Amino acid sequence: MNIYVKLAYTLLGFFLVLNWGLLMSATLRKIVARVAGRHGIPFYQPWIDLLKNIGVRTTLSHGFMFYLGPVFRFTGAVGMFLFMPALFGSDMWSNFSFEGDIVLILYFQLFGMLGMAIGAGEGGHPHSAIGIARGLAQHAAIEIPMTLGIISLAIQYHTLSFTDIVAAQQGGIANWTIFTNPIAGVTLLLAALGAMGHSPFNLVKAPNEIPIGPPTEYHGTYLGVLMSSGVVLHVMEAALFMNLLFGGATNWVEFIIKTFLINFYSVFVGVVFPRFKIEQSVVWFFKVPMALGILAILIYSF
Amino acid sequence: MEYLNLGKISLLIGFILIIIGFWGILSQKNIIKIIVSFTILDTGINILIVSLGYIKGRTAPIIDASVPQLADHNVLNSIVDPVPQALVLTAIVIGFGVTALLLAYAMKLFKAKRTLEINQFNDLKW
Amino acid sequence: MSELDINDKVKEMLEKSAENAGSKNSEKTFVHPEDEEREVIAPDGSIIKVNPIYDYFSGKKPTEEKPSNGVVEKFLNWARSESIWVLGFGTGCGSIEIPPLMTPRFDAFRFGIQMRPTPRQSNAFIISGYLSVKTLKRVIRSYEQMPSPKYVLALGSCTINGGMYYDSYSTINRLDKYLPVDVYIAGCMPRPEALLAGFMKLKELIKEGKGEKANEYARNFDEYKANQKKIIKDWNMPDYNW
Amino acid sequence: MVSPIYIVAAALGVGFAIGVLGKLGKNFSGILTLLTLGFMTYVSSEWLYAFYFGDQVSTYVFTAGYKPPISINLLMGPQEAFMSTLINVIGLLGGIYLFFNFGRKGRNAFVVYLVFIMSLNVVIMTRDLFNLFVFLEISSIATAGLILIEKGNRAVGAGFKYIIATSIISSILLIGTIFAYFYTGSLNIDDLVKSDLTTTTGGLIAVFLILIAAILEMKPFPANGWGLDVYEGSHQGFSAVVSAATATASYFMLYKLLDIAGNSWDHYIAVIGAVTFIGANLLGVKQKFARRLLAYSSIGQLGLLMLILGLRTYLGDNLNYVVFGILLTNLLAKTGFFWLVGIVKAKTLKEWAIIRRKPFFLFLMGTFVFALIGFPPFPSFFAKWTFVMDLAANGGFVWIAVILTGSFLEAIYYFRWFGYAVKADDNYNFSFNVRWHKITPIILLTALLYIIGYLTAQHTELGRMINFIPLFFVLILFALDFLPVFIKNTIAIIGMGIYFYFIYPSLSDLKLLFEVIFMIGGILTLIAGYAYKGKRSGFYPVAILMYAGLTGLIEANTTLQFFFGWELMTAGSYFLIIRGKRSMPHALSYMLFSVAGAYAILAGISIANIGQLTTSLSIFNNIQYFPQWAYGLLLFGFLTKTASVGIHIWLPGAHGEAESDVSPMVSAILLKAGVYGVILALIGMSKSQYDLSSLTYILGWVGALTVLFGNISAVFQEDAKRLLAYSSIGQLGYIVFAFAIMTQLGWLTGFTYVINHFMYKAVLFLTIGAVVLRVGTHNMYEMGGLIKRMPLAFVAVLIGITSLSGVPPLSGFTGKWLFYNAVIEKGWYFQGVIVFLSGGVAFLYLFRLIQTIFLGQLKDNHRNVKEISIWFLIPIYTLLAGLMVFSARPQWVLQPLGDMIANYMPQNSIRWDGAYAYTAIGHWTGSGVMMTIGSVFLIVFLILKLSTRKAHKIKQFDIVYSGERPDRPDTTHVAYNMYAGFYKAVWPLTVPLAERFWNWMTELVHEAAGFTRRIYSGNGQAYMLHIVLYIIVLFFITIGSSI
Amino acid sequence: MKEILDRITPKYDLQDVSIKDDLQAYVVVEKKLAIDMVTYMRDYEGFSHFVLMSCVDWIEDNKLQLLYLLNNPEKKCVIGIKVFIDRENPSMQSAHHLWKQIWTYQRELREAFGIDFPGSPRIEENFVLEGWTDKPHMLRDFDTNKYAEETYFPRTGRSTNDPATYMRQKLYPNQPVTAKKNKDDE
Repeated sequence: MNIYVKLAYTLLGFFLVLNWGLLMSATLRKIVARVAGRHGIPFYQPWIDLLKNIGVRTTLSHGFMFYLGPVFRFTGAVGMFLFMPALFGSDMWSNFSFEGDIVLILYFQLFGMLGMAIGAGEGGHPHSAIGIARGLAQHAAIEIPMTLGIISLAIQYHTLSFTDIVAAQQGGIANWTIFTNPIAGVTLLLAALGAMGHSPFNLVKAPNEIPIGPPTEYHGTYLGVLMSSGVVLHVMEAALFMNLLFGGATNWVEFIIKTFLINFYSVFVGVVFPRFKIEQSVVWFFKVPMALGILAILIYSF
Repeated sequence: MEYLNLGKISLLIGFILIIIGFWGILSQKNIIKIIVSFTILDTGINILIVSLGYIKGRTAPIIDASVPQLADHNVLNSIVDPVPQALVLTAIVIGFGVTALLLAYAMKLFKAKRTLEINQFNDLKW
Repeated sequence: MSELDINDKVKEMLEKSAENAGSKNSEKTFVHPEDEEREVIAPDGSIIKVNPIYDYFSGKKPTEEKPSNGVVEKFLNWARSESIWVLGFGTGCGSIEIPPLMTPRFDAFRFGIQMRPTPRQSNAFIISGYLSVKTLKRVIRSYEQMPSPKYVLALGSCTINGGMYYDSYSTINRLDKYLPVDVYIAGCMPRPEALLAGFMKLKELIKEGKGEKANEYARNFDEYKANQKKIIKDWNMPDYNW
Repeated sequence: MVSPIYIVAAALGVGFAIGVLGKLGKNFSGILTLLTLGFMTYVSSEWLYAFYFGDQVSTYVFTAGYKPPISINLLMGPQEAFMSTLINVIGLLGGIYLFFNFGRKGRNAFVVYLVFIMSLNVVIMTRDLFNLFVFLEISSIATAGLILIEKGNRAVGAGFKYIIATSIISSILLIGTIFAYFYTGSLNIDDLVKSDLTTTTGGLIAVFLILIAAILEMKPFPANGWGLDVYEGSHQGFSAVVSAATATASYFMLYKLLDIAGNSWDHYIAVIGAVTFIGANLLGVKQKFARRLLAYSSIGQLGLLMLILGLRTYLGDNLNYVVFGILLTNLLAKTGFFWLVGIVKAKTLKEWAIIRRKPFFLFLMGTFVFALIGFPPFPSFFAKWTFVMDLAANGGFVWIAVILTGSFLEAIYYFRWFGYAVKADDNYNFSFNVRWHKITPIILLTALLYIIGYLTAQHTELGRMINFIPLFFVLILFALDFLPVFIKNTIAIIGMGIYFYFIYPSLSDLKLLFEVIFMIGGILTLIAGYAYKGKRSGFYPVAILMYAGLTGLIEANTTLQFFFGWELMTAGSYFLIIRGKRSMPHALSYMLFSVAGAYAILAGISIANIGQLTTSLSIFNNIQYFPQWAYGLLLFGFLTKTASVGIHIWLPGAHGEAESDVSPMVSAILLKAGVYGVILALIGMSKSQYDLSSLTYILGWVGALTVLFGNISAVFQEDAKRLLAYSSIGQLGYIVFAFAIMTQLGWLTGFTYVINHFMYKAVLFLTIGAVVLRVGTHNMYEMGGLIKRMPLAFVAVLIGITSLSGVPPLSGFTGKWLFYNAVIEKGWYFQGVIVFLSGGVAFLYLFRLIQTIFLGQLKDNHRNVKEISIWFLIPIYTLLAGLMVFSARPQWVLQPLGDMIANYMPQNSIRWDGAYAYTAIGHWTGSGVMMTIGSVFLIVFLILKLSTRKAHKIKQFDIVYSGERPDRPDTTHVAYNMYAGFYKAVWPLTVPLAERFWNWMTELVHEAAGFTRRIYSGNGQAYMLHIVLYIIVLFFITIGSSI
Repeated sequence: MKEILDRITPKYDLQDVSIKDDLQAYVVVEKKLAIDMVTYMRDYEGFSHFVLMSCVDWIEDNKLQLLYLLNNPEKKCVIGIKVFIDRENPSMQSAHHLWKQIWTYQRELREAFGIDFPGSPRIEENFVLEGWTDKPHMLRDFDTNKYAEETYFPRTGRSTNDPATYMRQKLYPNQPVTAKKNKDDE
């Protein structure tokens, strides 16, 4: 396929994902509101918020890295999208997934995180540093079930390529990894809770405690960029687990449904459970998820 | 009394002296007594040397009137082994030298601490 | 040291402390210890003078930030009016009226209103009730840190004329002398419904393009500042907190 | 040819003459004595020359016109010539050194000294047992007399103990002699040897008595309190002579007399020697006083000589080579050391800090220390090498362990002492003066050490292959040490450049890769040296010494060359590390671990050497006997250098406290030497016919745990350089783990990490080091906000940490991607998970590094700091360029590397298609990712920059602070104990078990030493008792059962 | 309680002892003996709990009255030690060494009444108000209304109603105004 056509499709895909992300966040918030008995925000609220943020007149700058923070974050989100095939079996929507495999995605998640951390750090706000320190610690803990699960999958499928893993799950629900390798599936889903960053693992931003952690100093356009990358990241995190566990998606509707459900799952857990402290969160990952992950590997290594 | 000839007696005496010497060195606290013990030890060794060279019925290895100077008689057969005799002379000299040095040291030690107790000279240890 | 010397020393010390005490009593200054100009030794041995207020803060005066032209601004104003992010800073007793706003009964979220924990991300400030001088200092700081355009809702009688605290030595009477107010919500206390009505009024104002009080603040900056400084005696911050 | 009898004659004659011509004055007597000593030296060295370069045969000299047994005869053979030359040289130099000390005591002192040297000569040469006794007594008496040239009570006490002890020993010898005579009728040693005394009981006792006397003369542990006191108590000028000359004579006496007993006593002698060697060195560990320490060391060396003698059957023809090597080194270095002690009047080891007021003395001391421990290029190095090789070849593994343990104990106290000399606080108000007659002999000895070391190397075929050119360069740099830093730096860089240019064509593959890392890395880090002012005394020789060692490793074709390079590198890096301000204890632990590692390597090589026809390095590929042990020891040795978990404790301090441009040298470059060794061993293992997978399995776990441990420890550091040091431990763990995988992918990962770690760790250490130079502190919480002051440094660190963390698109990800593939391909899942988990942990410390130093709040006292020096920026940005190239085009390096690895690891599990890499399970393109991310990044950046072009620039306190304002930068900066929450979760993993273990070991050794040395109560009588008991115990052990 | 008072009355020459009940008593002590007495009560009589310290402005007598309220946790009794000090340049011996919380009380009294406690730690610091320069605001001769009018831009046109009267009028306009007086109005 012509590279320009591909580029055009990729851009289109990204636009879709961005809007879906905004819509999804609104929907999820509305669901949370309904759970609480409220009416909730209008479904178009995220777009308005985005617009308003872009319309903010005062812009402050703490320095060069302060700019780069959101840039890193957004690039990270775009990269997550680019290096993962959006739809299975479609040459148009496979993005740039030919450039790398799961490992690339796993480590690319950190790209935005690191940039954001450094950008927020230049703001000089103590809460940024505290939030990031927590986030990194939690990330290190998430790494355990995540890696265990993915290695288990890699053993199962003998590949680290998304396309191949999704291909192996085609042909019916029974072929999905969550059913063929349930232990690894559960491990990854538990890791997903941490990766999505909803309660009980939301101590990075921890509203009401360290105002909102890293983005405390960000406002206006910066915040807009951060928000958009945030929603894209949410979709793509879900897409990651969708591809790994739930057979991927062959069309956009499936993509939307599956990513929504995976996100809904983490929001659902978040609504039920209160926030962990950092040491609780880290230790939590050392317990059940790690044990399950080890089991998942043991099953496949013998 | 066949066994207790002169050679054996002196051998025994030599050993006894050696043991007394060792005992003295190891048990006496006074440096002078230690030196005396050493000379006893030395003497014992000297006696030992001489007694080992002793052959019954022979005379000292000095060729003088006491040795029968017969034509068919090898002079060497009538004297004891001369080598130990020579050795013991040297050993005595050496022993003398050592004793002298020891006494000189004893003097120095006394000057240093006005005492001759060997326990007092343990500045160097560990 | 002889006894005599000790006596002399003690006497000297006593005199010195007496002097110090005297000077402290005579003119009371409000420079906090951490704001005093200080000297630090740089790693290369040179001495650096640090004046906290000037060195740590930008302290530039605010400038008017003109709205864009025509349709764009109208569109943006609509977005602003539909997305009012309120700074979560309860300044007085009225702040107890804000949480109900977020509960199922009143649910301000449906109007695009939500609380933000940091001034940088807020564009509305509810001065909830009486405002003591001490709080005013924090309010000014937070207000100035909000990016423009920004709006102030004054809640309760106390912000209008001092309310029941009109004769207190420590609470202000009129908020508009210190900050530009967009909407007053009268009452003591106004109920959440009143608050919502205030928000609606604010929305209208924004949509009409009248929500430019931040620029007014910049325009009359000196006047506001003079009023603020008149009552805040230990002014330990720059003139404008960015 | 002058007859050796003239040695005796001249000495006696002159002695008498001085007595007679006493009126002519002390100086005259002294000069006459020196002339005589010179003559004696001439005679013996003439013989020596004739033996080695002519075809002189051993000659008997008969006295009194009769043949033995009637008369006394002397033998002048090659060994005798050698020994007596040694004694005479030392005698002559000692005479010079002590010239005025003797002079103060009057002319008779000269006579005694002359007689002393003469008597030792006779002890060497005589073949008559009784004569031996006589001259032994003469030497004892002379010694006792000469002890008194030192003033004070201590010398007197020591002398008394000495004379009474030696008299007893001589008495025993005399009894033995007379018994021997009784049974054989001869006093001639040759006759005694022939007469086969050991067949009868009486003969056995005679031999026992003779030998026990000879052994006691060697001051065996523990019956040697009197010997210690002499070394310590007498004048150090004379102690030196006793330690060197008397020891030589005693050794030779034992050597001669041992023939009487045939081979039956070898074993006992070896055990006695071993006990003495280890015992004396163990007790030395606890010692605080310089003189007594040297005494222990001297006795330890005597024990080693006994050990060698006892093991002569293992050594065969090499006995003399080994003995000469050890003896010569000990003689020259120990004498020099004693004399140095005599000049530097510092009592305790700590007081030796004063020696660095005169740097040349420090150089001398360093030479002696390194010679005594057996570092190249000194003779003992080669001797020890031969010794160990021969022992292993004949199965003497226990003895190898004994020798290496003893040497290690010796290293402990010598390096502690040296560390004090180099680094301890020098706040003593006494000083020391130098007089020409005292220093000249020491300089001569030092020169001799180097020359003889060189000659020793040339003596063997293997030694001749060693490339000494880099060492000469080091010596030149020593000579040029007075020049300013700029010139020396230029010389060093040019020298290294030229050397690299010439050596480049001869290298390929693995060697080329590592040589590039060593040399190019070396040149780059040296460039940073331009930032320093002044002379930087002593830096360049040692830096080049390290690089000489490193390049020696690369060039090595034989095992000896390899070990030579290894030791040079260790020595050089030790000196580099100890230059740091507070690095004394760390340098010591570095050195001890290095020495232990080197000994392990030595042992490993010796086992590998068994049954080999060749000495080339290829023997690693074909180890025939005990391959598990050989590879295990080799790997252990190499892992000490890579600081794997458990033996890592030296690294954080050593790297953390080193100077700013030394840290990258020792971290980014030096650690790779260990990796190179590991690779060599693993190549060997891959080619071995044995199944060694258990070893690699263990290695894999060690690597994985090292990663985890290093990274978690790094998280909780407050000191930036220590953080990086722990990070290095972790990174080296990655490398070790990757190589342990033993597949093509694994090795490719390993090499990627080697290259990466070299670049980013050099960048990070250089940058942080330069920052530290500017801000004057290591503590991260004392820094902050420096991005405003040093943006270039910030960018360097940013790229460095991004790369290290493995975030795409930088080169760290290359390693991570390969790692995943390699681990899954190999099936080492759990190790892999530990490694990947640690990768996540790495983020914590990396973020901390950049956040607390460059971001956050700028501290008051750093408001005016400047950007880091341009001389640091040049190498940093050069390396960054390399890093970027490697990131953007990994295939340029990885493809040839893969082909190279295919030589060792035949599986071809990675396929390249242009910039695309494919393995069985994954795919990835470095350049593609780089380009994609780069363009997205750029676009987003431009958009954001455009939309925020009117941004107000605000200052550090313009932050929202919950309505308040920050008070001080220090209290607003989140830095100290940054990961407190994480610590609560993972603290069990941070318990310093290794430190505790090694501390416990240290305690144990010290307690053992402290307990044991109480037998030396200082009471002369107790020492006599020791001797007597020793004799009794030995009697029952040796011949008690056969009587 | 009585025993204790019997013991200390002669000791400290107590002028005015008022016993409220078995467990409560107030005494007036001379200024120079006050801290001594507090110390004594703490160390020998078991009044180890410092309850509070406060001040009353007796403007008519031109005195300030300090009160140290101590509690004996074992006997469960309370003693209030009153001290009268001059109103002009009031100053009192500091008792910060007895209980640490006295630091804070003394800071408060200094800010509110202008009483100086020489030697008390951090006495100079602000307690509640920030940068107060006027007369200490708790003195009775400080006119807070006047101060507020001068300082806080009072809004003109403000009228004040008595709530009770106003509401009565509003709710029951037919009833006479003078029907019943509220107790508060007296």
